[in-house]
Amino acid sequence: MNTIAVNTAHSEPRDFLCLEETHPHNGTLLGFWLYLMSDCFIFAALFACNAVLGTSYAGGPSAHDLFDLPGLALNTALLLVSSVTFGFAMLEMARQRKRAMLGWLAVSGLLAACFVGLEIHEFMTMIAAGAGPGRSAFLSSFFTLVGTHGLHVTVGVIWLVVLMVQLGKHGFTEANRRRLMCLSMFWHFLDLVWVGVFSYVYLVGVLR
Amino acid sequence: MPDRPAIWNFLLGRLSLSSLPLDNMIVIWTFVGVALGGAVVLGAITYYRQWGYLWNEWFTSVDHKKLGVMYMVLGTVMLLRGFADALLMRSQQAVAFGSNMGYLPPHHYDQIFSAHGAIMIFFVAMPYIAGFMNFVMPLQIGARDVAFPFLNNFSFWLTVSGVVLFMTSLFVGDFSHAGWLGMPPVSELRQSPGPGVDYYIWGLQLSGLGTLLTGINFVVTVLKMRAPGMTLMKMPMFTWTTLCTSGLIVVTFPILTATLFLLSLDRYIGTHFFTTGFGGNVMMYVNLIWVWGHPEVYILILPMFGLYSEIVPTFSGKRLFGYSSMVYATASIMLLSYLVWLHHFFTMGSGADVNSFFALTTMMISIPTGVKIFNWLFTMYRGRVHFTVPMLWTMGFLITFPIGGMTGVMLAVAPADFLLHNSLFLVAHFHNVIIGGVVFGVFAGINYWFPKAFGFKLDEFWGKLSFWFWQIGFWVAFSPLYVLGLMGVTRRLSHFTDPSLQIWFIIAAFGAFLILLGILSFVMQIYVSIRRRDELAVGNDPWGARTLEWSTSSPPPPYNFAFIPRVHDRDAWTDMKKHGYQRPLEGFNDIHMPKNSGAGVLLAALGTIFGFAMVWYIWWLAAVSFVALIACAIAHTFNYDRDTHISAQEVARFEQHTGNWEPKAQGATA
Amino acid sequence: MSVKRLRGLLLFPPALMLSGCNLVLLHPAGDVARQQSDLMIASVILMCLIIVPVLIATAVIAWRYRAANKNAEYDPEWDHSTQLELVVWAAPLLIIIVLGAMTWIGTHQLDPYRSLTRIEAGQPVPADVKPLEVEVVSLNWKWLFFYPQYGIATVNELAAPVNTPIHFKLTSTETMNAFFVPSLAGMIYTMPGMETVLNAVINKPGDFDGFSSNYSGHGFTDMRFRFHGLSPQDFSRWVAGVRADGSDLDTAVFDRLNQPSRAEPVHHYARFDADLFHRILNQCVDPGQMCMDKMMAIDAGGHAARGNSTEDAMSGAPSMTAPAHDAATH
Amino acid sequence: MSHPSQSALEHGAAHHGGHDGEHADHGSLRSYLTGFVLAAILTIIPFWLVMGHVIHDTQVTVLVVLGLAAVQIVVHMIYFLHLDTRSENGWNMLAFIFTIVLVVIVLGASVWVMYNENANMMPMSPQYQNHQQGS
Repeated sequence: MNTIAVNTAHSEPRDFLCLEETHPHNGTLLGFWLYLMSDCFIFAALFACNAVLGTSYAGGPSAHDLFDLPGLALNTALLLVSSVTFGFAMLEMARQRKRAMLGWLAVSGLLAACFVGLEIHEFMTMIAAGAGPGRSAFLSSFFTLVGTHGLHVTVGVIWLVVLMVQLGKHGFTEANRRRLMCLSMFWHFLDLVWVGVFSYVYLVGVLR
Repeated sequence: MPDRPAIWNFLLGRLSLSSLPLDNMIVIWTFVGVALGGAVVLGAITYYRQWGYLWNEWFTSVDHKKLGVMYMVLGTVMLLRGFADALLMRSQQAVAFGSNMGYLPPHHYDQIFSAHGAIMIFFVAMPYIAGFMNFVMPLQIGARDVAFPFLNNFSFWLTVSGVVLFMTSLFVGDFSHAGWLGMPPVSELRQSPGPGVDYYIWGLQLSGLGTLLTGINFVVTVLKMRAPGMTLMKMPMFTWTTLCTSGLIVVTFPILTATLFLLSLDRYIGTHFFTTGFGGNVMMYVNLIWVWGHPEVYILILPMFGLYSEIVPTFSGKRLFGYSSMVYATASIMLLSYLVWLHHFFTMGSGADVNSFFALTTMMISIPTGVKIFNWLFTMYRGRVHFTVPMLWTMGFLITFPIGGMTGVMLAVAPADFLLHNSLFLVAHFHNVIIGGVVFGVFAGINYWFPKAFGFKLDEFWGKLSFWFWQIGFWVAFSPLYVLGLMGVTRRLSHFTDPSLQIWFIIAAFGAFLILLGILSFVMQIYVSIRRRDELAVGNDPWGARTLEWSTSSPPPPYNFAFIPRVHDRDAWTDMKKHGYQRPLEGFNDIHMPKNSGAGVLLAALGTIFGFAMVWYIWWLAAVSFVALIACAIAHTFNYDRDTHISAQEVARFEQHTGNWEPKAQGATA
Repeated sequence: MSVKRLRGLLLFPPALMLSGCNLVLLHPAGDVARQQSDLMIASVILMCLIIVPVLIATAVIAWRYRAANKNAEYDPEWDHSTQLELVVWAAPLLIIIVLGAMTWIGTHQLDPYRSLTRIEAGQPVPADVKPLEVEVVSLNWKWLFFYPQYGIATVNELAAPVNTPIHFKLTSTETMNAFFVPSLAGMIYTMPGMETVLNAVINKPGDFDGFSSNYSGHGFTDMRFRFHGLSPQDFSRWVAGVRADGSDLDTAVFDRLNQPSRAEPVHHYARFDADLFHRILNQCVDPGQMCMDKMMAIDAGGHAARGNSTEDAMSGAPSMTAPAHDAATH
Repeated sequence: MSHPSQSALEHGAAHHGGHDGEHADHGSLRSYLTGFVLAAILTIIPFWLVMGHVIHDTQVTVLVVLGLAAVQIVVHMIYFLHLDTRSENGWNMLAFIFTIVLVVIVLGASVWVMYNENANMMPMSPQYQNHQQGS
């Protein structure tokens, strides 16, 4: 096929055709990025609800009455550290060191699991004190927004476990590397949403 | 819960014999009809032993062309359902005057208009545009498939899941009576304790997820898989509008998902987002649903604008006028569509500043839209216009749509909207743009691309008949509604007292009957064309068209292009023809293609069961199907073997005979 | 040929319109509706400046450049003209600028919250005229009207003297409706727990249709009432009539009224509990319920207003179902 | 691969980057640690502001907290998500900007609209009281 094409007129087929087989670029990472962008809008809707309904306590407890800021600080720290440890895992992947990578992944997963555990504990405490999601519009929007984020983290942990099995089985195949990069984006994205949650829902919540 | 042993309540939730609408003769006869028709179809498939063929070649197919065709079939089936609802409403309104209460009691009538709206938007218009984008876009950009072929199949089956839930609601339980947008407080548990709203929510959640995946899929496809040489400004207009529509889907459908999710939380676990007490705020639902709802109508119309932009140049034998204007117009419509949603509730009391801001943004959208109309006219100007069936539909659009646009701007004038909001004038307006823009576009597109999909043209006579019935029927059906709107008649009424209005409703019903003839002519057109397919068979490029999809054979082979095209000009195929392009007959390569997969069908089926279980509060089934869904999804990710290839000999055999690709000869794709 | 037939079709609806039916939105009897209607007509005329030429051009171009006409110019490569594209963008832009300016002004002038400044064109509201106050409640599925200045209330019947500004305050018990008298003024939503406002005036005596124009459930179709525009004398007579034949509207009667019903006949009430509308609006007709305004005052006060400890706030939480005095004791 | 003819050199934008998707930036130890330190600082400050009641004016505190959150989001974007104008030929960045613009529209306009509606209609709002007095 290494013939030279005619420059003057497009009369031969090879001007109009790629005569050798080409492989289109893989779109998984871009596609996953777009999925994350769409997820932003789910959170945008929930944040909007929180902004509008955040002071509708219906005579019930307010954010100031309920929120435990030291606990929140611990939660935030867990998530932030897990973001960094996940980053370390990605660095190990770049160096093709499977065991170290799996180790960092396990640490990240454990931290995230602790985060979810603490959040469930927080929810249970509030519900037990009579401040469940049905108490007021404020609490509905609080539980839904924080719960949706927590659900995402849970999904992330399950995904992480599945991926660790797959990485253990098949190693650094093209597909596995791509999947890990997607999960990494997901992981950091959730940390990013959490910045919005702790700043707006909790910190601004107790101020208003 | 029905009065029965607890075990039954556990097993069946709130489902019981009384959930079946055995007291409603209309529903029973419909059920008998559907059951008999379904039995005949299923029996015929079994008798002719076509199940294996359907499963292997269609249901599990990841081929974008086959998925496109299946979307079109789905849209057409649901068009019949949605139109049956329309006929019921039109005939009820034509007779229900004075002492005659009509034949539909309000609780039934309310379900019908809710179902009509929801079905026409979600399960007619959306499948149709998804079908066009699926079939046409990858061919236009010279790609072999979409970026995520399996997801594409999964999206389709999720849409089917939604359809199944909606159709089930007809015979088991009832449907939502809260309008097509499920507005609280009517859709809250207190006023809709039945399963209707839950059917609505879960049907839309499943199909909405499918639509979102389609959107992501197509954006990536357009951005990543264009043939070499096809820069953004060399993309065909339809591809441009596909990109913009898919982009809009990605940024709006999550909002629908979130809003319906909040409504379902209100209904299932007693939160207070949109309730009247405990600080809930109904206006927030109205606000959020329209944040999705307004871009949605542009999601519907943009691909049609793209489609007209393909048809007009083709049948004018001329390049599209003002291509870059068209691109900028499309992009600005996409952005602006996100800034106008409040015009759906000017009368809710937001105050003059808010209202006038959104009135102005709404009017601004008419500028790029107007530009598009002008550009189509200038494309025809100094052309050679052939009035084929697709072009006829386009002409119908060019005459009808501007009127709808004008009434739309009238509604955007906020003070005028205080008079016209929720009136039959509004109903006439959005039917004017949706029928005149979307439906006409769908038929134009079907007539235009049918020969590409099947290798033969559609019958002209029945096509023209269908066009004229639709065109005349539309005006007869909806002009009276404009008049009634100006007489101050509001929408969604099931009975009238003022006898002077009746004549208008009778005219409108007659118009609906004409449209029915239009739909039947279309069905007839398909039937006749299939019968006469040998006479109507055409070559690869029957219209003298201009874009890449016409450079391959009709129907295209599974791999679309034996060699990926190189693009030098916007009208790539015209450019190739002009330079005496000849199809190569040798030197083929092996081609990698994705494998078919049944996982999409399985996952969507589990999703449907989950939705049904949630609707009827069958908690154990919901839990089981949900866990199964997750487990299957995870199991699916363990399948790394997703590619197959078509050998060079196989490709050569097909290309050298440029005849139709026989399914039996495929081998490699099975 | 097809195009000609299409044009014929286009003339069909206007021809029918001329046949004389009651297009109430085009000649309403109230000044507000009239101004809204004028704006609507002006917008149509403005847009016709561009729509009509486009429709004609469509027909002419389609006919002239039909494939059969070999005399017409054919220029298959002509796809761009900067001047034409400038015109194409500028023409709609100009129209929208004019229309936008009209809309901006109109929207502010005709804001339903704005008190009326005129009774009719060229006739400002006299300084000494006090507007008629009407408090409107949409129930499932009927309309309840309070006339606080006269101490009377009606169901499904509304009356007002001509050329007197009317100040409506509207709310709803459960559903979302829209209060609409097409002859009088544009519609406005009525929503539970919220109060919307409408200012209007009726200029001609007459008997007009009023109804809900936002779907609110099964009885929505019958949610209609008559609106009487009356001369001042007739209005006084009408008020006297209601006083004479009306009964009492107390909490118990209201609770009965609040039960869903369809096609409710007209009721007249000669007396009503003074704070009934306030309690309906604040969703505390039942004495056991805490009024929304009170609850919102507590909410707005934040944590400080509600005592200092979390337990206090939670156990004292009043709710729509919990008796309000419970909250008061804390 | 045959040599491209002159016009074939105008490749689609999507085809410039080679195997762009496969070798995305994984960052470096340095970038993760920088990100971590910055994020930690940007988290500690708002907590300190709110828990320690440092600023008297609540409004100012709210604005500072939100401003710091915005900065931290940018930090995460750069150091953890490695968003730059080169990844995926800039499409990631474009999609992100588009998303941010629309999210701001959705949040901002929703809050604006709902604020106006609540102010006009909810019992107890200042505007409501004005209407009461005005009537």
